[in-house]
Amino acid sequence: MNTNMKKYTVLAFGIAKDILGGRQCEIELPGNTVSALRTALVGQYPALAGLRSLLIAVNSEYAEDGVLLEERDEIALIPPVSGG
Amino acid sequence: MNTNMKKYTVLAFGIAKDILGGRQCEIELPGNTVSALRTALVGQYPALAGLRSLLIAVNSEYAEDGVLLEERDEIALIPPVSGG
Amino acid sequence: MITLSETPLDVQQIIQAATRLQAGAINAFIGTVRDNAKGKQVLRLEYEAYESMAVAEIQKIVDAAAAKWPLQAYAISHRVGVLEPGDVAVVVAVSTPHRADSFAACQYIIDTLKETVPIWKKEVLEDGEEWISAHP
Amino acid sequence: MITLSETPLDVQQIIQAATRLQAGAINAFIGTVRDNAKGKQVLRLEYEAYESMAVAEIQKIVDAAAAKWPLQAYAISHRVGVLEPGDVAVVVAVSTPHRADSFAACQYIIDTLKETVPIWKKEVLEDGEEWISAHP
Repeated sequence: MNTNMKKYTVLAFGIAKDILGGRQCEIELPGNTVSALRTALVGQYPALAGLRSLLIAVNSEYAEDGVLLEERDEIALIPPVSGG
Repeated sequence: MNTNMKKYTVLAFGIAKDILGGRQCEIELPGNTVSALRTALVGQYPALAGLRSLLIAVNSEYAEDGVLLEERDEIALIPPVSGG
Repeated sequence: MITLSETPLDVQQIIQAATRLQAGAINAFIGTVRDNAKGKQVLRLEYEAYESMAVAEIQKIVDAAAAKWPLQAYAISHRVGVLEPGDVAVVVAVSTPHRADSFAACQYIIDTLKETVPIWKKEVLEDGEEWISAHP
Repeated sequence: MITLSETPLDVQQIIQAATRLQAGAINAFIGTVRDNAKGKQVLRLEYEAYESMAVAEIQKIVDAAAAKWPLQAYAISHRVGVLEPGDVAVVVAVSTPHRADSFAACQYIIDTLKETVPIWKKEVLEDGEEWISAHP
């Protein structure tokens, strides 16, 4: 195992939950940015690439690509919202 | 009495009721148009001239100045409305 | 449903009357009596209507709204009589398939109601009373 | 008041929560489940929320609205879980001193809620199901 790999827990909702096969998954990646996480997730679950948008929230806030992740963060995959 | 005089019953609401001193009054005038009625009413109750507007409804419809009145019409004085 | 009422308005019932299964959006405007006006305390409002004409004029407004927006249903009720702060004076509720239309139609109806419908309001403040909008 | 609810929304209570004596105007938007979509019969909608974030995002929308309009009070409730045609999915109620602001603020809140708040809706029709807006 690459010593730079970090393990993140990712919550998934809506269609992302269906694509990941569950409300929560763990993913290891050689990086610690939001964009690295998104790339890894889309690599592992190609159907995510077909969504109209795919945002990532860190600790309940929408996070830009450059935001740095900590292993203890609450990370969530936010597919296109459709409330109301 | 002028044989051309006609007698109309006029309903009054809001501030017009206060000015006329009642919900209903009778007025005789030598004419049969809405404008003749308004002129006669303002002559008899000068405070009506101080209102922001003074419309006349005939049989529950707003009536233009030229509309002809019949003695049996339901005529109403409509001061500025303020519902809601 | 268009009504003038001498008794308190039931907001829930009026909204219910404007609800339809095929309409996804309901907008409701509720006008209440404020406890203050012109920096003074409001004691009460007295509403008076030329009732038959008022209902007919509201119907005209609804018909005009139905020509502009896909109204599925509507319910409009206005109080008459003596109202105190907190009382509901008017409720306009409309339903349309989609939400932007519900806002536009409801706002059109209440805005036009206040301009054309023969209803009058006397405001009784702590230091005097006035028929609203009567004078320039 | 901002709530997500697994039980039916009480429209009257939500509107009441947005009512203030000093506010003369209340606007309420009520989104209900339509019985039809794309020409098909709707069997049910399934709403799911990222609850902690959804409440925080709605609060941000309300704060932005309060900076634009003189909001006296607000109440926003959204259902989660399984809803059937006719059920109320969302209620947004706001009060302001005057009416134009109540329409503008309420419409801003529901429009923005639908764009930014992490709530998802799966539509189950007679012939299939779909997460709404998921795909281009």
